Amino acid sequence: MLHRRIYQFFIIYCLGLSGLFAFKYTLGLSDYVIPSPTDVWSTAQEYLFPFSMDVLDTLGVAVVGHMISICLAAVVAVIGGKANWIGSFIKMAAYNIQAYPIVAVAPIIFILFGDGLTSRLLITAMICYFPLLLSFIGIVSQPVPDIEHFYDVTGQTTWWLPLKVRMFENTGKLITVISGSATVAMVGTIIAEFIAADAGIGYRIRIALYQSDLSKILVALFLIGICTSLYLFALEFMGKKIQQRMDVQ
Amino acid sequence: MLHRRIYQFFIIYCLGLSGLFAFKYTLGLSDYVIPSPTDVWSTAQEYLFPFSMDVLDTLGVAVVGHMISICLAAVVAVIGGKANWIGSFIKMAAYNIQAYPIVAVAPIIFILFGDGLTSRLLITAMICYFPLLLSFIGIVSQPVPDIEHFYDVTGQTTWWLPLKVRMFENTGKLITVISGSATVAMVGTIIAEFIAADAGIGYRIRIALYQSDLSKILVALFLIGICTSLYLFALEFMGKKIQQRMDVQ
Amino acid sequence: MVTDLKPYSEADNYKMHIDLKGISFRHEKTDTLVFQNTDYRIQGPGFNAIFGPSGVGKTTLARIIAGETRNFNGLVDKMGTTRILYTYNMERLPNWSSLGEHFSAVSGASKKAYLEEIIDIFGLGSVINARFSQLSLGQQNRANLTRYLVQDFDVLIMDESLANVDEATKQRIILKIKQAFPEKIFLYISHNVVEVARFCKDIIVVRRPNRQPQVKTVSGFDFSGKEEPDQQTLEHIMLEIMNAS
Amino acid sequence: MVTDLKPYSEADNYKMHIDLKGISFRHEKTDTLVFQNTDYRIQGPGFNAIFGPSGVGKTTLARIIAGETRNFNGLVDKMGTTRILYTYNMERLPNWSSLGEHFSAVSGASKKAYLEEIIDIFGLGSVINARFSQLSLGQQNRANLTRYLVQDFDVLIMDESLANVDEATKQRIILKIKQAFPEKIFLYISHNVVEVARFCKDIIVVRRPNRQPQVKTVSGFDFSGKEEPDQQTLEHIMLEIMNAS
Amino acid sequence: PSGFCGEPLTEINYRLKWLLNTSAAGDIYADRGGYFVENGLRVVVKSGGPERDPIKELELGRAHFGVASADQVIRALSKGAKVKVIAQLFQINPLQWIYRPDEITVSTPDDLKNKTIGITFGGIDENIMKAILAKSRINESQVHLYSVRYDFTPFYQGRVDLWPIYRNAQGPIIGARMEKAGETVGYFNPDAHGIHSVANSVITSDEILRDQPELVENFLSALLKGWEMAMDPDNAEKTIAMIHDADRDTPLAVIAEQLSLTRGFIQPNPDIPIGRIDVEAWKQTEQMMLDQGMIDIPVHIEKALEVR
Ligand SMILES: Nc1ncnc2c1ncn2[C@@H]1O[C@H](COP(=O)(O)OP(=O)(O)OP(=O)(O)O)[C@@H](O)[C@H]1O
Ligand SMILES: Nc1ncnc2c1ncn2[C@@H]1O[C@H](COP(=O)(O)OP(=O)(O)OP(=O)(O)O)[C@@H](O)[C@H]1O
Ligand SMILES: [Mg+2]
Ligand SMILES: [Mg+2]
Repeated sequence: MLHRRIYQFFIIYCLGLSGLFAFKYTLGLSDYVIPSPTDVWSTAQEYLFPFSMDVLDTLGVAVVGHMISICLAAVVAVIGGKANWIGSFIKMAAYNIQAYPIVAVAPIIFILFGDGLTSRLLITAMICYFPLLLSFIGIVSQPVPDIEHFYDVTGQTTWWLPLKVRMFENTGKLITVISGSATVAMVGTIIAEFIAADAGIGYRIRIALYQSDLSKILVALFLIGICTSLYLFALEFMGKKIQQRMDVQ
Repeated sequence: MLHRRIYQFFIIYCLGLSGLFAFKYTLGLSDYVIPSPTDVWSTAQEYLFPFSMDVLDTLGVAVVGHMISICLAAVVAVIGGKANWIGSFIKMAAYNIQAYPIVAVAPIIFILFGDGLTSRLLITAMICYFPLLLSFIGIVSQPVPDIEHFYDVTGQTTWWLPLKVRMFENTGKLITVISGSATVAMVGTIIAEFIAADAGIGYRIRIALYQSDLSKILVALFLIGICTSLYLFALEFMGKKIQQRMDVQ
Repeated sequence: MVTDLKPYSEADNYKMHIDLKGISFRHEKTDTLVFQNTDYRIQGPGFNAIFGPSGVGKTTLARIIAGETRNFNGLVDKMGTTRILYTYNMERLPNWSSLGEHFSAVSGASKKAYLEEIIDIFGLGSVINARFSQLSLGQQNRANLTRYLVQDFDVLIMDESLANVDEATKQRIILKIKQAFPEKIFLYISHNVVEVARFCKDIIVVRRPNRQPQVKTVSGFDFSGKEEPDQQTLEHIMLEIMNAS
Repeated sequence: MVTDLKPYSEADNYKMHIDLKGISFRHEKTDTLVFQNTDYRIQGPGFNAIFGPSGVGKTTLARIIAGETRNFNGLVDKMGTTRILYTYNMERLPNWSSLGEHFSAVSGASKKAYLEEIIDIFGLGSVINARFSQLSLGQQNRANLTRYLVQDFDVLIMDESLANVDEATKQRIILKIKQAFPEKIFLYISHNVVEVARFCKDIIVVRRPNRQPQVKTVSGFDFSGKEEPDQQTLEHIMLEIMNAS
Repeated sequence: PSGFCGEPLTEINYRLKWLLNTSAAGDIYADRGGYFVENGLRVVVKSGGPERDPIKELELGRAHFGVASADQVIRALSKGAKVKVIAQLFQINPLQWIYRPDEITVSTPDDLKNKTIGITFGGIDENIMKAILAKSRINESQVHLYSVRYDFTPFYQGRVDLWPIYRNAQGPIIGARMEKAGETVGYFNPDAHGIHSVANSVITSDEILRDQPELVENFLSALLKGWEMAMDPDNAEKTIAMIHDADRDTPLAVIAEQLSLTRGFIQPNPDIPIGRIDVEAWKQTEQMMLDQGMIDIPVHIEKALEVR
């Protein structure tokens, strides 16, 4: 499985790269517009290791941000899934905040939280939590009457129980969404770094962008891809284990 | 309902603004860090109308981008939901592309597609389709055996049928996710404009950032919020109608 | 023994009962008329049946009585029967714990001993550690009913709750219920006329809305494990039920 | 008339049959042993029953025969019975079209006239424009069975497919099926011993895995609408079934 | 001019380095003043940004002319791009560092020691600052370099002492805002300390220059005329109105101030013709980049300069 993930990623990456090179050579573009294979290769040799460190750094933040996002989305979905005023208010707030581009909100975040790890995590979480939230709200607001009926009529329903039932019935979907959102966590972290940090692969990308250095960007994308695939795989693996255990018991 | 949406938004916005002002005055921050209420007010008077036009412009692109995203996500989910190699490959590709921050991919997009509407739409769609994709894949890959059994055993299953069944069984979730992703479409468009356009509210935000003008950003956020709320409301309203019709027939 | 409306005296009003007064109900979306100005009184404790052809409105009636359907016309008047529970055979137990854990979680401490007895009589002992999804259909039926029996209720409506259980087990279960809850009202929905005639006190026969009265009562044998009903009495009751419906 | 294994001659081998040879099955997760080295032959066309207490393994057996459960030990040998359909009472029709539309969509043009007859006999005419979710439980049962009957099959296994239908309707349905498909094999799973004794040709009684043979056959009355069974014969068959299980 | 003889005007794309604002005063003027049309050209002036690279667009044939800074041109040349510089708009690079004279004094590069200095890593300001440090023999460990980004918060909050801004475009806005809050504002100008790094210049591709010299001539003469008119103080009001029309987010008063500052960068003294290519400054820029390892081998920038 892991092995398949990785070689599929290689295929995708190579396809993309070949496409770019094909574009370059059919139009006879200079190395400045699209770098030559040798250029990319030498950049790779030089930067693969330092960039790997940066990607790992980024991954670390992404993992924490991902966890925060999951909790955040769960809490918002639980409150926002309620049919009352507060619920719709929270949902409204959560949706609205999402509509604001992070670049516009970033200055406010920096004013309020400084520009340390907190802000980076916050930005990551803000970007990552929304796809989760959407699915969570979808799941949490759809009743499972055949299971919930008993609790409703016997007065044993707590605020938590319907949520538990609905989440449990949709474990497969939840796992898909949670592990899938790993990629959003990664991209969120990179954007946070792009905006604010002086470390991590997002920061490297920004420099490469200013220097119009597509080779470096390509190397960075390669590493991001591998790293994300690994993280994704790890989560899906865990998800599968959880599901198996739930079925067995 | 619409009325509630709007006043809830007002409350949220005012809360945010008050928080910011409270922060300003307790810490005694000067007007250039956080603008004074009068400053925001006069900026609002001056820019509310022109910015409104820009937001509407943005909304137009967002709506188209949103439609594209929905189609894109549906197609990828349908193919990526298959258990075969191609399916897992497509899913892998879709996930990986998502992991690349748009800022890093944007230069490549501009090289390939120029900087017209195509690129803007593409960026919007790339940002918006993923939350949809995650939910779609979750839904599409979870069988509904009690309905699908008949088609399976009588050999009447087409590739399309299980998808139809699963989507139909999860209409509520789908509508939640599709209407909710309106906000992502909006933010995607704004980011595309931020990077590439000469018009739209994203472009205004870029200028405001360049001029370090938080007042303008606050006015822009206000308009974005209202506009997104309206779009969201429109979609949820349509969704409700669709669901009602489906139940009645 | 067929009566159009079960007669009752003024004094009866102070005993536990459920009065349906002028009930009319129509499914909004399909415009199916199910009840038209129906009156009925369910009287006193006992194991009663709701009987009638498929699609006639038994489930609808049960849900009206239980208060789960509200958009009907007319009045449901309850006396000494405030806690009405409705259970149906499609219900599922959450799959996150075993039957045993689930039963303990939903029943008060005072019902522990009693719970164990039920589990035994219901034949669920061998699957007490299984999850709901690992049960056979009849086991699922029984598991669902079990947890309702350890709740507080005055009236329990069992909508085909034992439809997928074999007859021997079913008899054991019904007799146990009758013995354990002599002071409660049960409304047992079933399509098995033999069973209904044999075990039930009153058989509430529901008929198509164009027939008046729409609900009739036939008295059943009300077998409670002591004297076996003789074949003829049973057949007579069954005939009455058939004629009524 | 109880036989441990239905005896069959060499010639029988060329008629339609399903042979189960040394079937053993155990639910992996719960480790429940359901079948232990079970042999059985289902012979020729006819309306047969699978009978036995709840949880004994009827559904499991049916799914093994239909090929829906594969991880068993032993062999299922089919002769002239390649198309085996299994239907169970929890199945649902998609809710996006009315019953009528759904029936037309899933049945070949050649079955149109026949379909209409079934709908009529099944008493679904009045709800033909309703969606599945708007049906009563028994109506849902019948709607599900209807669409299976208009498929091509050699064997149809009905797992409690009529469990929530009233007896009058059920009789109409069973007699219709027997009359319309004399050359097919039906395996009818039901908990109603009267019904099984009355309508079925062979009653396959499934017993606990510790009893050998695990599957026994009792011959039923096989009523097909002509001569009514007399009470005594029926009672005798029912007794045999009870003794066997 | 052909435009008046009924011939179709060919569409010419002109990609700016940054958004339409006062730094593009002449470009806007040439466009809206009709000078391009007079020369028979239909020019589309397109705003830019870091994600949209005019040099790449030239090569892809999506633009015919563009504005880029020297570091961009040199970097592109080092990677084989075929571009030519046909005019240099800014004679002095408007990139400066803003600071608060009340709190620190920065009159000589030596004063930078122990200060926290904002630079955009990868940007030209990194280049310039490092050149200053190198020239003044200040070790990089003697200053704190701080990575800047879109927003000014770290400077506003006093965590960074000097922050890079475009003096003519951002200065009047941010300076004014700080002054309004009662603070003084100072600017550290690298050019005053001998670092001549070239900013906005007009470029085209080798191919266009070779094959369509008359197009280049027509374009450039119209453009430079636009710049001359825009820089003429007598035309100020008209220029300001035109800029405001393209850049509605900047108030007229601010544009006026920006414009007067811009004049000093475009034409520091009347002897210098607008658009002059300052070969020495280009060479210095190349040397700076070589020294800092931003290019590997010399590109001999003078060869790419079309000095008229
Ligand atoms: N949700 C619904 N919407 C519309 N019509 C409905 C709905 N549910 C039931 N009906 C109709 O109302 C009538 C009564 O249904 P009900 O479920 O009460 O019957 P029932 O007596 O319980 O039948 P069964 O024995 O089959 O369970 C039926 O004709 C059915 O078609
Ligand atoms: N998914 C499962 N996992 C584990 N054990 C199971 C599973 N399904 C059924 N069993 C067990 O296997 C045994 C046989 O089940 P099966 O469903 O075949 O019974 P059945 O004869 O059809 O009963 P019923 O009449 O109640 O439907 C039961 O004891 C049941 O607990
Ligand atoms: Mg019912
Ligand atoms: Mg079964």
